[in-house]
Amino acid sequence: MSETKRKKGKAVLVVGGGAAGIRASLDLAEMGHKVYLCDRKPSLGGVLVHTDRWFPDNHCGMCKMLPIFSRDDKSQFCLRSGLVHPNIELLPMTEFDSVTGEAGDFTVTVKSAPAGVNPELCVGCGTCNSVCPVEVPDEFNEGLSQRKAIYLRTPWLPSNSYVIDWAACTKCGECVAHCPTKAINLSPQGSSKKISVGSIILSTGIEQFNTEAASQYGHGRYPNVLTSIELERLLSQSGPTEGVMLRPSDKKVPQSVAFLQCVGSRDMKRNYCSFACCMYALKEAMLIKKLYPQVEVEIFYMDMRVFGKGYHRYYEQAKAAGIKFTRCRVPLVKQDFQNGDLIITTAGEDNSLKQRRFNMLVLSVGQVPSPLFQVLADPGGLGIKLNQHGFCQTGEFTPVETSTPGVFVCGSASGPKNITDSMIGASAAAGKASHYAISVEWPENGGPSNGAGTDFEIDAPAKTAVLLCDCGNQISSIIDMEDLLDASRALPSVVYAERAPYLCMEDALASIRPKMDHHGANRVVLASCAPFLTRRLGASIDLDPSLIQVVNLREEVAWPNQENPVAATDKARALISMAVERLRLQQPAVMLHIAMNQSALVVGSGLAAMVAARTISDFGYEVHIVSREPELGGRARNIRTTLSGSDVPAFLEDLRRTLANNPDIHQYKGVEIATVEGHAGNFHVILTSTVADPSGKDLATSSLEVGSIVLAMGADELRPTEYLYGQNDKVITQTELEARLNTGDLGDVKSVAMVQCVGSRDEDRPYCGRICCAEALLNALRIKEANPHAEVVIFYRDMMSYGLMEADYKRAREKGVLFVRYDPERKPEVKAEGGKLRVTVRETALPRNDGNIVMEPDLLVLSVPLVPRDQTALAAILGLELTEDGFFKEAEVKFRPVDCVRDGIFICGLAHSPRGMAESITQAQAAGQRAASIMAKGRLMSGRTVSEVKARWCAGCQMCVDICPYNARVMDESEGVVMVLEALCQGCGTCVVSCPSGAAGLRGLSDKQIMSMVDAAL
Amino acid sequence: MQYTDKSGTVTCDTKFADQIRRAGGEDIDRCYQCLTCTLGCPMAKYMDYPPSEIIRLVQLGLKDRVLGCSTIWICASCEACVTRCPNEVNIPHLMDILHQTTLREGITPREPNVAAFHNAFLGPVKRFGRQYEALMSAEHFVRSRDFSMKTLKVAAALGMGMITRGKLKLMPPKSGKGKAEVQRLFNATLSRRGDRPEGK
Amino acid sequence: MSDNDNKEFEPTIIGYFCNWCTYAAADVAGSSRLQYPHNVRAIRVMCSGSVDPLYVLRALFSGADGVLIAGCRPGDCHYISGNYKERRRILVLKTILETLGMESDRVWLRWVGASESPKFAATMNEVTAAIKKLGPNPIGNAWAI
Amino acid sequence: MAKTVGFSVSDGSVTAALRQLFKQLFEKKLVDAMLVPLELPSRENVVQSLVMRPEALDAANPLAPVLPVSTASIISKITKQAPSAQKMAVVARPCEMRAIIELAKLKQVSLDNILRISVDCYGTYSVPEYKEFAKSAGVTGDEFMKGVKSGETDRPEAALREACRVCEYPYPLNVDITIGLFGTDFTKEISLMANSAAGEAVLNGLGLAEVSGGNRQAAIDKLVAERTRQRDEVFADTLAESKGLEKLTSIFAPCIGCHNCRDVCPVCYCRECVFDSDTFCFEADRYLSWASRKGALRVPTDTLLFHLTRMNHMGTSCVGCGLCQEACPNDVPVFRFFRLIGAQVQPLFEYVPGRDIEEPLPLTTFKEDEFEKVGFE
Repeated sequence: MSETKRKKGKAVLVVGGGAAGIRASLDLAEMGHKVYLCDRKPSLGGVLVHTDRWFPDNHCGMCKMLPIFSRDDKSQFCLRSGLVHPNIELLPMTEFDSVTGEAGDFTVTVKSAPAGVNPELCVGCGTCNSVCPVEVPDEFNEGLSQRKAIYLRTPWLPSNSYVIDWAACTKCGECVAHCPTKAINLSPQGSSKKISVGSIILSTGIEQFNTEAASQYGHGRYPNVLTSIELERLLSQSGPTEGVMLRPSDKKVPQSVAFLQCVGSRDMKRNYCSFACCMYALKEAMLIKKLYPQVEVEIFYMDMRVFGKGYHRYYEQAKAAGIKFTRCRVPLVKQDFQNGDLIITTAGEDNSLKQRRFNMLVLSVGQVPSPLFQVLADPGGLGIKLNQHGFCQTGEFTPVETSTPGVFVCGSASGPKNITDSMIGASAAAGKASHYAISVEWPENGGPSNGAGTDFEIDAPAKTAVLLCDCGNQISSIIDMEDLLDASRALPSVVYAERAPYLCMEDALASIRPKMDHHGANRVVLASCAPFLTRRLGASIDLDPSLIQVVNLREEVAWPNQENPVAATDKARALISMAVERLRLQQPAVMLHIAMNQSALVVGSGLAAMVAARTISDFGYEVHIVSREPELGGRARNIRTTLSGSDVPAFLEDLRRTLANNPDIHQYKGVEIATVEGHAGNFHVILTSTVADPSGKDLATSSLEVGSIVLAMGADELRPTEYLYGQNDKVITQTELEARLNTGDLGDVKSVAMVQCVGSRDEDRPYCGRICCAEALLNALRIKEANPHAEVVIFYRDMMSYGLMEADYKRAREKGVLFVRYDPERKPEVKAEGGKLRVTVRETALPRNDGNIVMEPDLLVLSVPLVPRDQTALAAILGLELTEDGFFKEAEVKFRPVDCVRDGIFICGLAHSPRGMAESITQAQAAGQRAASIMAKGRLMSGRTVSEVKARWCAGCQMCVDICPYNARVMDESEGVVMVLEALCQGCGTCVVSCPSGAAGLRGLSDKQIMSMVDAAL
Repeated sequence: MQYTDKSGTVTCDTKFADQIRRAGGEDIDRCYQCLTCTLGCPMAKYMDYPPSEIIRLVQLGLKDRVLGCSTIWICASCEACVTRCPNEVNIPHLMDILHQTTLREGITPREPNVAAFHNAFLGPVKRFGRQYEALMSAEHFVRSRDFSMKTLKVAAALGMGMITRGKLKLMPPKSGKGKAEVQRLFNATLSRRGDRPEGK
Repeated sequence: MSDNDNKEFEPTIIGYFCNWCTYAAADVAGSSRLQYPHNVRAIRVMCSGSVDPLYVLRALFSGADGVLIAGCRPGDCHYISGNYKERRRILVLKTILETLGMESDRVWLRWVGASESPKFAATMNEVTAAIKKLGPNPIGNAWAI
Repeated sequence: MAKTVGFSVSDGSVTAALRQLFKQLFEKKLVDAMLVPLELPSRENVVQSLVMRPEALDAANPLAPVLPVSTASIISKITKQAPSAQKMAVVARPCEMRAIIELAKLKQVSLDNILRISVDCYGTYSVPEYKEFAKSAGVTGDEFMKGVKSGETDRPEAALREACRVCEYPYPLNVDITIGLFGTDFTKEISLMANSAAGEAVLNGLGLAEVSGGNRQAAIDKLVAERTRQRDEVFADTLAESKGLEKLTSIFAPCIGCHNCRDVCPVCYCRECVFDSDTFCFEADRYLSWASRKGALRVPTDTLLFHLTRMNHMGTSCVGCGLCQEACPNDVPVFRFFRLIGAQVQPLFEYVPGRDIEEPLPLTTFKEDEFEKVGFE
């Protein structure tokens, strides 16, 4: 549909505030859209806030989702503490109710649960919590600890006020009586409101499998049987045991822990794989091993699904760390009632039965569709179609689109996913949803910035106001406020100091600026509570945020020192004095920007490149597609259909036509990139021809100026060196088999053997090809379809039929494809004898016999991985790094999977890692969205705290250039000094430390400010 | 396809596998060899092939091994396996099919005593519409061909105990109203065996 | 503070806390009402990697009894690798102080993640106790250096 | 790449031989210019000079045992703005060469068109000491070498600068051409060793016969062992005299904050020092507040802080040339501390300053799994 015809609403609604919902909201907000983000729960973050670290690198990194550009108006703190974005309106405890209208013009009714605590009045003092007499299991800790009926959902106070659990609340009224700000109402009304949006994104996530349906494992009956999320809480410092792994029955550290995989998945009722459990079990096992090296950890599994980027390496690390792996599905769990140990029967080498005893057992529970989907599927609701498993139905080529126009889906709502794939889907969905909503206009100064018009004159002497908040008596009952007032008044540059019972209340806030003006103050210290909380307050004072300093008297001083008021007062004095000193040397911020070239470069010729190009051009930007190949299409040209039966040639043709007919899309074939200079917003690219004869018309001889770059180069199928490939014409690869199936010249094939993991998951290529199992399933099914009596045997190591592909694995088995697992230590043997191939493979399912299956197949099909082309040169040109396996490295494996470390460059498809077609399309859409997103504003704004160079001092050593993780520092060769690209600078300050002279500085937190604060502290 | 091990090389009999599938064992193909059945089987330690291996033997068409194994006779049909099988493969049913196939093909059961009991059990049921324990015992005695004094003594002692406690009725059951239905069932089942192997 | 000589020595410790992780943990520690010593005066910096050894030395020379730099766990740095780089710098600084016999134990580097408020409180206890044991920083009163 | 050729010495004068060698480089158009130590007409000092006419090389005295200024500082001055298109040979001692590499990493030196020629170094005297030495000597380089017998040292050693007496890198690391004296009878023949393609090209251009390395390594090992022993003695003395705040304060007490040590340091490359910056400009009240806290305040302030900061900044790159100590007007043993600190911090990163241009400066890089005890999890 063309841009002009499409109806556009005022905003986008995102339903579900887990990782995917946050990502989608941020992406939309960064494109200038107003976003409503609703979640049933009182706080955001979904399952993420229950966990601290994630595979495959065991690191946290939620904060890396936050916008890189114009970051000042957004959260600049741990996302667990909440999400702040001027374009995002959060609707906590709010559910989707009903909808009318159509794409571009929806009216959605959302229903908010009765809010017993008014967030405008709640100051988070916790008095209510301390007086509440009701104790119930705390869901944040998965019921492993208790909480009150009025409580904080997560320990990260700043993001949320207290909430009431109505099911537990006895309405005794204690909290109401004690609430100092009268914020509590025990008989509130739920509310509903209508919001007008152009499009809707469903990021409702999934539910954890209810273990009651798998009672044989004893969860709920046996205290030492935990779910994986419960274990997360036991391993978390914010959990019930403060991160000490104590088993529930006797609060001792278990010496042996077993993981049981596939609980609640891969069965007849849930005929899908839960996607993430193998990896999270590995991660949890690794965490245990790291914390308690002596603890025995064993994982009982059926197939280790280590299909993602870097996953196989992680698996190998786990093995090296001493984690044991046993292949079997444990039928039931018994408890030793004497000591709470768990007894399970497991398989020995020869399928013999072995009784095993473990101190603790962890169930890797699956993901199940949210019951909410049924509401959404209701014809009176959104009417979206669900698939056979109960997830939102999507198409192979439309992976983030539901059956209802204008309604998009991301995260696990369309099938189980991990963080990486949720992030990718979220950006893709945001891109699609964006077309149905208008953009909030970007003001001249680059964004809604507070007090920008009323900044004080630079170099005006500092005149500081110090405002002290009593916080009812939370602060003033500990700290001697009068003493503090006197001390504050005596500080240099302070023009007045006063206290308020509640600084955060509307009237107090409103009076700040007029009073400052009255006293001639041009800077203010707010001594109150956590800076993350006070941010909200700062935003309502009409003042440049650089000139506001927050002192956290409550969380940092009063609360941790309840027994020591004298010391607390001392500390408070020091902190205020430090803040005053910092402000005294603070200048109003100067926001700088770089202009953005609103066109993009897409490198590559395959499906991912084409989709990325179309995605970007859908936003109205010019796109240059550059590839070494003579034509577009890449590997997809050889694909006719997929496991879901999609018509690939038709899709490809449509794509090709769209690209060719769009005058804003320029194709450069047979060329490659010679140099890339510049930075996000302004890349200067020079192309050279790869063809010997430069007379061809298509050859580019000129250079390109682009704002962003998408890397979507393909990969090639490995040419195997094993199993007589190339020596015997009966030995072919899956791609070659597919070609024969497509042309129908397969011949009278009666027997086909397939070998998985040929040239992958080994020492040379320690990664999983990810799509080879799918290819094998597809081709096996196609052979069976053509000839049901054909013998098809797949020799595999672990079937990587992750996610919804499990159903295809089952389908293949049902069609009579025989699956025989082989041990990598005893690979299949292949010989050519008298015109026949002879394949001998040990039959692992009959271990005691130690026998072999011997086949003389008409075809031996090798499942080989895709191997990246040598991108070393291009990576060097782009200033990017490759992984050990030769794929491009992303900025962050989980939370920024399509961004590169160098801003303005994005990756998708096989340049990133092997991926299936729908996955590549999603990722290309995501990369396209991200690339378009940074261009949307026409310029990139800096933050307030950015680094700077005193040119006269700079010796040009470029240590800062080497050390800057954002390429925000570049050498100005003509001047011989380094300069800062303020818009790229994230203000981390590492450059300042790397500079031995005083040439590098951080505007907003200079050496001098810090050293003066130190003096003030003493 | 062939299967080869210490005891020789066998050509896989795909027809046998298909025969078992047609006889009601088509669900075996759903098996992904997770070993749940085997690990939860109370009889597994007495079996020469645990249940999961029986499935694989059938899939591979290793007819002689399947029909000649003791497992199929040792299975107690307790249904622990099918209850827990993620793929809901009905292993007890598979065992039944394999019993019938063995007997029909005239193969000497690996556990003749169990096979004898199997037939001794069904005989009175077919005749009376319900079990007649005394006849069953006698028939089993005859069929099992174990006439040693030791067995006789044990059987006599057990039989007497049961008779005195009224657990073993000596008189045949009265022909009740269910008899006709049971016989119809038997007949119907036997007549449905149209798919029996060629030549049998 | 009271000048009473009999009173237990209360050190003053300068804390350089990373905004993303350690400061978040400090907040949660407070709102969880964890009680910990008051001796650390925190300066919230964007990244532990922005703490110049000079800031540490300046604090010690101006009379701080100890300095604690705390940031994200290795690998968790919001700015990708600031903490790894800081680790090398502080290692160099501590080696220099150690070599010269200048009580390198007054300089602390710790990783405290956003969900590690108990560790935050424990670190406060640990560092305060250790610096108390060391006694007042002699540099603080040395006028001739 | 390792090619060794022999260069014969006539009349027993190695200095004359080197002058001849340098002239040949010009004659065979292997270089266009040469930075080489020339003896001043007064004979009181030998200083780096930029030679473009070969006849000037009659004053060349590369073995004269004196090091007034590090060549690294000079090369930085010459090449930083823009390297020359002409080929320039630089003749300097190993410590200077290592400093050049450090400065190249810091982009303060351009190695483009530079041919690095270094000599095996038996050490140097201080400038005043040299002046005395030169009074009685003929050609100082030869005179000095007379006291050196195949790696044995007698007379010159005691008077050498401390830095030289404790130097474990008397042989060049990673230069284009090494003029090998160790293990040779340099009154008859010296060896020229190429350590790079550029060096080899030059040696090829000279058309000299290849020779074996001789017993150079044994001579080096012996000398290094002796110097390491002396170094450890100096370290022990230094620590005994200075360990602990009180002793340290008294050792640094003579420091007047002149910053000469910084100015002569070849690797202290800042255009302006942070200690001269705004960061160290304070209001009077700040001084008074410090004074009030401590009771009194020595001014100029921060003298020890200055040295500690320099150790932080330059400790990993210190090549141990010792010029800092030479420059101190009040004999603060600055060099001893820098060598001591260098010997502690450089091995942490397995870093040898000046060893290899490809090795990144330790503080610009990191490994994920290292030093886990610092800031343990």
